[in-house]
Amino acid sequence: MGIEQIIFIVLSAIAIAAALGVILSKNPVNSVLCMITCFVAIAGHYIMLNAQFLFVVHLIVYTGAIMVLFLFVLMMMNLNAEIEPQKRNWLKYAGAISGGALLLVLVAALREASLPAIQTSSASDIGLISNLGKTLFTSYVVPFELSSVLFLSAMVGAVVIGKK
Amino acid sequence: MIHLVWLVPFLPLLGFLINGLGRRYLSKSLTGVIGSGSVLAAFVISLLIFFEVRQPGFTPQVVSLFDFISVGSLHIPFAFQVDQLSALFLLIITGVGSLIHIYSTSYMHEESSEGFARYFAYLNLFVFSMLILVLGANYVMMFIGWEGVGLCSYLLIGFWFRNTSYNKAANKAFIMNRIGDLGFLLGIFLMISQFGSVTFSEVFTKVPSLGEGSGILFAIALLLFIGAMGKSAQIPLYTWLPDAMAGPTPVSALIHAATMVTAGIYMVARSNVIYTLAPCIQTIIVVIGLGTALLAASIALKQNDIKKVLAYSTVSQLGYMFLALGTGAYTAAVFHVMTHAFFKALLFLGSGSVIHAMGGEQDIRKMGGLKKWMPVTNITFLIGCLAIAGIPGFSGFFSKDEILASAWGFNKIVYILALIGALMTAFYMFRLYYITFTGTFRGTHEQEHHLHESPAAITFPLIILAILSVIGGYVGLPEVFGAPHLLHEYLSPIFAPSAPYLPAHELEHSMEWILMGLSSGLVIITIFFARSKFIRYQDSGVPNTGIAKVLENKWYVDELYDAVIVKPLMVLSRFFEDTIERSGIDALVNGVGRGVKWGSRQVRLVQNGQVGFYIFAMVIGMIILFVISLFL
Amino acid sequence: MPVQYYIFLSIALFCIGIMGVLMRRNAIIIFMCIELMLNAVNLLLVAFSKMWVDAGRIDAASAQLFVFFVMVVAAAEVSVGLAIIVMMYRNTHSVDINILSRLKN
Amino acid sequence: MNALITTAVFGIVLMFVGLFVKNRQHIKYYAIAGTIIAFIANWYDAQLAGGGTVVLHGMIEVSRFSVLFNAVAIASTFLYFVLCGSSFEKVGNDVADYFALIFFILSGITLTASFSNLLMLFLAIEILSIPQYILAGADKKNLKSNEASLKYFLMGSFTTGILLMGIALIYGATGSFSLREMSLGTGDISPLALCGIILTGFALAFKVSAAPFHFWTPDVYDGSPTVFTAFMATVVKAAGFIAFMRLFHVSFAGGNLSQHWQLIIALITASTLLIGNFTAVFQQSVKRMLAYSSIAQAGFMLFAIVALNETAAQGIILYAVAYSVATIGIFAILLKLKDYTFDGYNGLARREPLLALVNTIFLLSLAGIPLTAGFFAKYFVLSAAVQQGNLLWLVILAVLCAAISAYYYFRVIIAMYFKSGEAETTEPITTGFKSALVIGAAVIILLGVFPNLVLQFL
Amino acid sequence: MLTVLLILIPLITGLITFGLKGPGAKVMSLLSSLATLVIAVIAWLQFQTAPEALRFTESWIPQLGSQFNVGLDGMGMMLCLLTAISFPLIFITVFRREYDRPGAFYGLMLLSQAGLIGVFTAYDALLFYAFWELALIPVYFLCSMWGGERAVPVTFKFFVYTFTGSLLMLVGIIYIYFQTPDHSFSWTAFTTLHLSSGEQSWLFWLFFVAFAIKMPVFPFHTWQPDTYEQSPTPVTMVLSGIMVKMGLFGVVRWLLPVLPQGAYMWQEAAIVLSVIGIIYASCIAIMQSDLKRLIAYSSIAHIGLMSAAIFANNEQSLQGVQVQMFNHGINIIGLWMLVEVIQDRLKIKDMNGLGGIATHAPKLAVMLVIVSLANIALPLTNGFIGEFLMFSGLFQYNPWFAAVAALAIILAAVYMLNMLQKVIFGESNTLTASTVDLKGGEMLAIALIAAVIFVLGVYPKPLLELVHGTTALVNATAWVK
Repeated sequence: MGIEQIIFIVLSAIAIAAALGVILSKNPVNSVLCMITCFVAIAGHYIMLNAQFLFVVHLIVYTGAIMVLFLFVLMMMNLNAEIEPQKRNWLKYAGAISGGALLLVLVAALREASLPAIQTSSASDIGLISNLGKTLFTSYVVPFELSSVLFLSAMVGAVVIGKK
Repeated sequence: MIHLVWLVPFLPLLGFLINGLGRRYLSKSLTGVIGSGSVLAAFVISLLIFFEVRQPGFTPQVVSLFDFISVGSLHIPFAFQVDQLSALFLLIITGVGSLIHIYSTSYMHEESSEGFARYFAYLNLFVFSMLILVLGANYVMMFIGWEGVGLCSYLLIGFWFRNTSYNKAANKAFIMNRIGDLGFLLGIFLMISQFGSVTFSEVFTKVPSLGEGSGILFAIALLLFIGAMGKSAQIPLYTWLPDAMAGPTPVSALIHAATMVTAGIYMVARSNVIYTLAPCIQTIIVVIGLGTALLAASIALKQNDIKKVLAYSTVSQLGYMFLALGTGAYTAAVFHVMTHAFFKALLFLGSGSVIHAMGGEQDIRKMGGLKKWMPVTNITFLIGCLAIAGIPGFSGFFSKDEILASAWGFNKIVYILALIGALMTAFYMFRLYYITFTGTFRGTHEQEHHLHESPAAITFPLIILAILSVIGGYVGLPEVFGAPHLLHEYLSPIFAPSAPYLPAHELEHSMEWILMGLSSGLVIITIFFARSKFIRYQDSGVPNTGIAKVLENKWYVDELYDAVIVKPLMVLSRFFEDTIERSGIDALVNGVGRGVKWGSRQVRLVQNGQVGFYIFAMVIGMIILFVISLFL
Repeated sequence: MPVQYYIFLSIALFCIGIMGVLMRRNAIIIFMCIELMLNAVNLLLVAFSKMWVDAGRIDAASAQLFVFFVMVVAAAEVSVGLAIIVMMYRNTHSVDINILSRLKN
Repeated sequence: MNALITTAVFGIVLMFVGLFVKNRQHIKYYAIAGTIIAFIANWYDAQLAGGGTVVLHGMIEVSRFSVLFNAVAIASTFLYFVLCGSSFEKVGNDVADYFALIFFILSGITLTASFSNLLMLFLAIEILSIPQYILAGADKKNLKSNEASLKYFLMGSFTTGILLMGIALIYGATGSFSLREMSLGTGDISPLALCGIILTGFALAFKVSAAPFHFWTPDVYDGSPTVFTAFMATVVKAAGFIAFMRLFHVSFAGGNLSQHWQLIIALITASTLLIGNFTAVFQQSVKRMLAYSSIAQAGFMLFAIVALNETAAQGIILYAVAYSVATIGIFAILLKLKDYTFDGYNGLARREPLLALVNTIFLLSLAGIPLTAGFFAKYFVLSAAVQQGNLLWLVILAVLCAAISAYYYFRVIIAMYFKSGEAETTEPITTGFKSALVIGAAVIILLGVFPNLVLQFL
Repeated sequence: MLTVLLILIPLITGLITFGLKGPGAKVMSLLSSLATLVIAVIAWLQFQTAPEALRFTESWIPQLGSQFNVGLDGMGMMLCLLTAISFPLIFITVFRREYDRPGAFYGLMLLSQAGLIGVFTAYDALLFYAFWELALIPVYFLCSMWGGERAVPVTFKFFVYTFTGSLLMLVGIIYIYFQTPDHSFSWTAFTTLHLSSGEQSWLFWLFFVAFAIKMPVFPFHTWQPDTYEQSPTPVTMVLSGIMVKMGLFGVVRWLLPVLPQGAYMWQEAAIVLSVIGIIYASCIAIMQSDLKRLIAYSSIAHIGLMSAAIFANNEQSLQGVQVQMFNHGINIIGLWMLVEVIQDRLKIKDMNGLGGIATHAPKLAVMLVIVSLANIALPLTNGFIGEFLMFSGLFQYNPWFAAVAALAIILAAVYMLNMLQKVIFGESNTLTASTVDLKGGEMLAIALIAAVIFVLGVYPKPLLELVHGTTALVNATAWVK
């Protein structure tokens, strides 16, 4: 078992444990914190997969911005206490079971897929900002421009919805 | 002259149209002239045709007017066939018809002018239909007339349409006729599928090829005979005829005695080849004819309505005619049709005269001694009774004797039964005569005051018919008399095709004399018995019991039919409507609609408003679809 | 290292996200779980990207750019989503999704 | 391409119009002008594209089909603005923003017909979804509107996750996002690709509100401000189908690929038809009935995806026109009524005979009666499925459902014509409104007699 | 071109009539229907010499290979004539009646006429289907809007019922369309197509159900009595006089030539259903006391016979059916006219409340008798020829079926005579004593019908010759494929 695999296992374990923490913790703030942990673990995977730029963006956007936003909203609403009314238990179990069933189904389906392996030893520079930037502004310029429309509408929307 | 044969039915049709359409504008006398005149003119033409047909060497001629139905290989022309049989019937129909028309001008005089015109229109329409029936050159033409006469009978029975019971009688007549017609129609279809034609000449030439005793032939013969049973009031379809007496009396005379009811005989005589080749059916005809003759005669014994007696007598006589047909004595049957037309029309008209005089009273128990006031009616009625009873010298004697002779040839038991029927005939006719015309008057004073002999328009036809009733028989003198049997010779071309297949029943002359003497003697004895019983008849007022009650109630046949056919039909219909239609099919159809609505009410509950549940359902759906697509 | 590891990891995270959505009633937590789902996808994409790069595909950068766009969209979605949740909170003083169930049947 | 740019630009323009134009009634004229200009711009695309296609960096591919669909979408939006534009201000104060959002949606719609990369599909769907979440919640004080918005948002983003997972798996199997370049093979399909196809199928089925992913539809359509429901239920829905169809037609239909997913889509179609039609029967509110009817109609449109052939493409375009125009018209009339229940229509034929007549034509079209565009729309999609050969059971199910659908559409007609009542309108009906409706009805009838008028452009 | 005119005149005038107010509408519709009649007669004359000239083909939907292809064969010509004759008669009968919103009423009537003629002339399956529905929609509105108090649900049932049937037929049409080599809807392509017997077998039911509902054949008939009862009488005339012929027409024009083997396979089943229907409906008719329901059930019985005869599919039965289509149309319209008059005068349709009309309204009574007799197929009325040939044809197919079916002629006599007795005979009551006899227009219309009854009853040759071509054609294709 190489070092990569050990790192993979550790990171994965952290990610899954944190993810479970998100859905199981009663206190929403704990959930957020678990979420952040999970994201950090995922960011670790990004490094391992030579996606350096994404690692940075991920940390900044998700952990830095989005999760903070969530936390902020939670704080603003004063929801830090365990005030969430419990779902009826059977629905909770049903949710867990059906999610698990979906997991099983997908795993069963994808178990047999024959795919090229990942060479963890070989490092590529594809994930560097210069490479990505070049592609982004050449062949991906159309979606890039279009995402501005998306942002505009999200902005307008947030304003329309948000203002009193 | 023969090519003008279309005029014969056309003239009454014209009369019908004029009287029918102009019934509001024509005066009664004009109506009467048009009505009677058209039939009289037709009679004259018929007479001319008859003389032409009588010429030796005459061959049947078909006058085709136009194509009625023409489909593929099936051609049904609108054509008239003139031959000995149709010419004879033409004479009977137009002759008796004219007399009855003339009679009616007086008899119906109390009707409003519109009703009067309507009456004559119907009557003319009837004559038209009847002429089509006998003139038609194929079975479809015959069927047209067949249904046409049924319609006219319906219209005339219900002539006084305000009376609901008359209407019911009319309905009954029509529906019973239709039952027969159904058989006739099926017979025609069978003919079409078998021979590809319904034209007499073609059918009759193709029939022998099927061979004697062929099943198809049996079927055709039987089906046609069912038609005849309906129209000619044979068991089991006879009950309409007595009820049909609801119509005006001349109508009873014309339609329900002289002409329409003999259509069945005409048809069987016309199709003689078919019947001769289907001996099994002939036996059935004999049984039914004889049964009808006896049953009706027995009922007539106890009837008190003057017209009902005559009606049952008609049914009974028709039974005799079928008996003759069944034994293969076609000529005898036609002969009896002719003589019966004379004396039965006479009797009916006579009874009409009586009813007229009695102011509408029909119950013979309320009459009596009428000969004092109505000499002409009395005499003519008596002649009619003698004729129908079969007193030697009168027409009925000759025709009935011929029938009895052929019955003897066929089967001795049949003969005996037929003879018993003849005796019953004599008995009830003279019972009727004596109760009505002799003794003392039993009606009200008012009626007595009103009694009078009928006017000339009524008595004239009576006299003519009385004469015919006497002499009408001499066209068919029995062989033993040595004189030629004119009618037999005249009609022989018609029955020639079946002659080879008929078993010969040559009677010994001595045997014939014996039979004739036996029947005459017995009849005369019976008449005297009736005379002793009824000449001084007084209504006892005691209700009949036992067999007499059964007879008075006509063997309860109407009640039987009601219980066996009408009631079950109603129950069935009710079952169809209530159970199958409403709670079955319609409920099912509506149930589908209700089911959709019910389903809708249930399905919409899934949409419970909780987004958590929605997502859950989506996930479940995904899992199911995944499993289906990946692992199935 | 077989790419299956990453596939299973991603699917596991993805399904945990789904479970969260199904199990929780707090709109914000549910939304977070959805973000978790998106991140699982992102991870998978990056893994595939690496896989195809190693297999010699030239345009393999596209997957990483795709992830980038997913993040962009997620950010936009978050802004709108939180606005909606805040709006709901203003009106109902709750973020329980089951509070709002007037529209049904 | 031009349509995309103009609509996006007009979205921005209208944001500013809101700042400078004080009379809010006038804003709609700018919007209407925007649609006209977009239509013309789109027309130039058609000239440009000619018979072939224009490809932009492998991301966008403008073909005759996409231009035609853009034209249909823009024209429907035009009709929508004309008929419903004045009702915007009843929702809230940010009228210009609403128009802007609709233009943004429109730019997303133009993408659905021309994307040639999964990324563009993803973006397109997001561009047309996010503004919808907002429009659904535009009536901020109204709890129903809140609810609609929240439901739509939660379920929509959940589905985005599903869609992305599908895309990721497809990428894993093929190494490309490009519709043309990805090769899913013709023989054995990789399980990755299969799962990907199914998951994207689920996500798109959600967007077109096919069962069992339809749950959002009635609630969102019901809860949203009616004027926006009119848009969401029509043009946007049609765009979802176009995207669905385009993705499956271009990428997933080669060789015998379709046999892997056809059964699933067929099952989805069947359940959509049943649920949509059955549930619509019992509704009391016309608005909610229309929501279910939109599910039912989606069931019919799904036939195009099950069949995926030339006829299906014609059918989906025709369906887009017939369905959009008719539903917009019905919603426009509904907007004028005080009472949204069936009883609210009682006696409309006496008060407003023209409105009733036009409404009847629209309803007949939705029910698929011949000589209305709806008939040919249904006809084409059904015949596409019959052509496929093995789906006859589904077609028969569909026609039986069509018979059920007659029930709830005719309920409206019955209320309008045969019931007595005072169908109260909230505002006087202007001549302009009436004439726009008549034009809509004329389009329906005209296409019902000569469907060729649209199909010839394909 | 004449054929197109036949469709266009009622269509356009119908649309115009919508806009007319007051008496203009009825005058317009009368004129329009007369114009249609004139065109129909001209077309008929042309049909004698050059039937091909009545064919009109124009491209309609090239994508589908569907053409606007209309033309007339013998049967189509006959039914067009029936339609063209019926509508003026109907308009004349109700000329004195004042309908609420006359523009809409008469406009819808004319539209339905256009649809009917379209159905009878279409030689393109898609066009046929379109007209099929076009004829239905106006009738739906007519019945619901001007019908009796239960009209709305009843008519709706009728609508959904027929709509379901026709949709099934549409599936069948589409299926066959894709089997044609060059993807065409034309009648020629359909009839020359060779479908396997398995396909024909199930396709048969798709078509048959549609036609059976329209006719209606037992057990698809339950919409009919209610609809007839609730509809305004002019609409009932259209429904029973002409629209039910659409189903029969459909079988002869489309079902038998296109799916001969299918028809052959299910021939017996179809006939058995029809025969059951004959007896069943006749029995129920006996129990009816409502005039309109009685006629409705009698119509079901008659139609059952026609349906049985069609499926017996031999020369006689087909000839008979076609002739009977015309004659039944005329007769039943006559019957409805008289019922309409009675109902108009006395506001009652329960027979038990009637009676004695003959005393006060002799013309009415005479006409009712005539039409009733024609309805029970008395010889020398037009009803006879058709029934005779149909029974005969059915008899060739199977004597037992014919025998059972023929019981209907007895049952028909039972209920029709019973009706006559209850309605016009007997003593009049206070209500019927006030009956006003037939007047001007009514008398004219009914007299015309009576004239047709007798003329065609005595001389049916023109009619037989007119439809002969169709029969020969159907027979030629029958059982071949």
